[in-house]
Amino acid sequence: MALSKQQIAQRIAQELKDGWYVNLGIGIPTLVANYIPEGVNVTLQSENGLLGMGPFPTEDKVDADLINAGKQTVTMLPGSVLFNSSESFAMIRGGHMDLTVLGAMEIDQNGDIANWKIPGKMVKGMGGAMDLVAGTENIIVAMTHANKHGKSKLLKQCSLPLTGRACIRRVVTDLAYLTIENGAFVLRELAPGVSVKEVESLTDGDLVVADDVCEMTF
Amino acid sequence: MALSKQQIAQRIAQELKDGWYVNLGIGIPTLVANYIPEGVNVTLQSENGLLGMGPFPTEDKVDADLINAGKQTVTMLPGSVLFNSSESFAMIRGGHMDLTVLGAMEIDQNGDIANWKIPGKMVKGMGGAMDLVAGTENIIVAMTHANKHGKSKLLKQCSLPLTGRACIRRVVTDLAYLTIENGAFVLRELAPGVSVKEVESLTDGDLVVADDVCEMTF
Amino acid sequence: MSKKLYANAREALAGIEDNMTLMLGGFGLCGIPENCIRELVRLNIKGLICISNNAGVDDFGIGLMLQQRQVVKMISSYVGENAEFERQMLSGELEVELLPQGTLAEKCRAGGAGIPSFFTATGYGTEVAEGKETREIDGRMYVLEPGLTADFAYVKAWKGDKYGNLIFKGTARNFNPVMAMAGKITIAEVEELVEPGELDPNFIHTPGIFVQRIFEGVDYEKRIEQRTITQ
Amino acid sequence: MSKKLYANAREALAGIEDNMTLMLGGFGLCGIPENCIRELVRLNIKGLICISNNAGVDDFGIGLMLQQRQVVKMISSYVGENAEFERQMLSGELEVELLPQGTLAEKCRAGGAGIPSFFTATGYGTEVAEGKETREIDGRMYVLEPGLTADFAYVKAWKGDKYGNLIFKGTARNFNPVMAMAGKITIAEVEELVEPGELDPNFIHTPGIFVQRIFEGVDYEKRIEQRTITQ
Repeated sequence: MALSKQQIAQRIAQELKDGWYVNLGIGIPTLVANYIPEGVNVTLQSENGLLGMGPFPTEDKVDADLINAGKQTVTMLPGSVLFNSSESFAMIRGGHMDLTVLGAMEIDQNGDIANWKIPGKMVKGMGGAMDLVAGTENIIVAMTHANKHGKSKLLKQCSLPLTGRACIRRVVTDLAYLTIENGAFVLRELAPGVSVKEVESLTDGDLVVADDVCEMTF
Repeated sequence: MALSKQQIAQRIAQELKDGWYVNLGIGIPTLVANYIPEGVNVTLQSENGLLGMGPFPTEDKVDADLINAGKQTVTMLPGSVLFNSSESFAMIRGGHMDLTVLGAMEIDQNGDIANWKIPGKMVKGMGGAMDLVAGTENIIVAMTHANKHGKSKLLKQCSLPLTGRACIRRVVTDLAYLTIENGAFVLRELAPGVSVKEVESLTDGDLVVADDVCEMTF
Repeated sequence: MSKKLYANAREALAGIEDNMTLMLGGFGLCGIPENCIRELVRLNIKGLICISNNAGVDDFGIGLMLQQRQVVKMISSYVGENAEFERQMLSGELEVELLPQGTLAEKCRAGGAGIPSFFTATGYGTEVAEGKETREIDGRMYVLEPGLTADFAYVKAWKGDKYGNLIFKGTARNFNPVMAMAGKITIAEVEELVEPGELDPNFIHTPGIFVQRIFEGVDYEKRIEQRTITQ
Repeated sequence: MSKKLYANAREALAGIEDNMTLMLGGFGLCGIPENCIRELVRLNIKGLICISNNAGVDDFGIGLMLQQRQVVKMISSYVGENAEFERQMLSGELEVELLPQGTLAEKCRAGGAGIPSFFTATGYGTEVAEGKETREIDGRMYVLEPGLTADFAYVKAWKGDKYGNLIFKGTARNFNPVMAMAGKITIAEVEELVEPGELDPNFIHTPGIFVQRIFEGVDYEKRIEQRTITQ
């Protein structure tokens, strides 16, 4: 059975390592914060200028001057740091983040990603996404395997305007955990109850099934 | 009679305007701070990271963590600001300083300046001088008209390695106040008791005597 | 230096003219110069190029200026949450230049720091790089981005003194300090004007040299876009 | 993240090897990483390229490393006040690359911020521009300067916590924050180690993300080069 959004986030959370600095995009990536494993301390960055993001505030602690990159009210934790936008992206562009998790409309077997623009539709902008994919070595894409019309989002080549080129190495979808290696998607883990065939049928790009492909554990 | 170092500084101080941000180099320029006119408030920048430099400390206020660009112990004033080296030179390079006063070994009628290196001698380095002459629109050079061998320091073309090109517009020497315009030195003011002839004889570069040349007043 | 101090937005905004380029601090509605925007709306200056990470919402922030069609071009990284903006953009009344958020921030800083252009990997291989110089450096491709300056930069700080020294609060800092650097004339509105010396010199975010005018703002609304609560 | 915390310089400097490139914070002797330098001298690592605004004095700071001929190249803006330095430089034992102070600072920041190179007017038409790309932009000539990084950056802060968050004091800040950004491994020595949360998040100079190791230093000498007094 396909994973829920929560389960996608839960699977990604398993990749977190103690001490990492992590930027979580809007949508499924945000949910990753709810599944950080016991004993693993990660510091969440919000690119509008906060390192060490805490949970949403209680009613009495809401502060209009303290929001995250999704414009949601948040809190700080002991050890948090505030900074300006150029300092924030110095961290990102300079390769100091250990992991970026973000959503995508399309990715392809060359590691390209498209997640900001659909021609003919209202464009809201790329925000910090282009900086994050260009600046972070370690990126995990969180998305559904197919779009709402049932078409694959794992392509030979992205059709939408790109956010970044040759930057994606890992993706967790509702069906599987895949890596991108040597110009192909490599199927590493299957969601419980999902078959290799199902993944193959919904993957438009070249797919290699790893010898040790296995079922995800939670 | 030729001006003393103090008098050169005093003449330069007359050019200061209320509200200006000023960087004073080592040597004669430093003395300018002693002659700031009544009612004129200027903020002194020290490029190692201080805006709003105060006087030298009394014995009990000496702080090893508070020095100026000449590595002298200094103090702060109400409204002072501390910052790092890249922020400091963002101010300078970005053209935010109103005036730089610095010494020179040579200047020429094209506005070039040389003040950091004598070939064959030990080179200490340019420090912040190249940044200051490139970044400040308004520069006053403070120096003696001739070197200790009696040779002019106001040249047709600098012979020493340059600090900056086409950046100097004004110079106050022990003999005169001159501007640099259209490829020539323009004699504007004479030190008390100094003749046009004396300035001419010690100026190697092309010299134009301004119609309204006058004696300096203090 | 006391000449930096102005009584209010009306006095501080003197000199603004049609067709100027403005920078406006803020991220979403957080840390925006509310008083300056209110005055820009009142003055109804037209033909403005606005550099701001976002474009406000329909009835607040830069959205108020869009309603009056004061803006001909926005340079931003994200412009959602604004129906009037969308209408003007799709109809071609409003030109929009979208830039990656970090590139936008760095372009402002560069403009303020006297750096005419810099290379960044961000946006290489995307629409953002179209028409721009690209170059391989140590095996990686980069895009050359020019610095940005503005005729006026409007920033909002928490506290400030008459020398123009500023401190910001929380994530309301965002683009304000880099835009303060990049304004030919930078106007700072502060929630609280304090005496020189009250701000610790070791902890000032924007040194006064970058600020030409300052005033104490009034009636801050500080609207929240996404009020998210832990029960 | 607790793994950032080390007991002393000896433990924190693990991994340093001959022929590495190092950055060392400080301006003159103000804000230099005294404990790290002492340990580098004890280890007697050789063949080092040192990026530091100055080179210490004969018997303190980087001067101690020069005495042992540990340094093959200095990248600095000003290297006076050091007779042994002068001797090695004139004899050709020591290579020296002199850069304008602001260019040096910006090159460190650029290296840390992922900017491979930037244009600056500083040094155009001088020896500093020799062999470098130059370009006219809007009627003015500029020099292209690459960013700098280092295998290790050693910085000295006033206070810090186990996450690596740092604050500096007075003008001892200088190059330390930009070098902290540019080190592949940045080691911070602090006068006082404090608990997380003790440093106000709004007033931290160097966010911990830039610092990989931190320790509380001992026996700070804080030598003064020019003790100038008002009677």
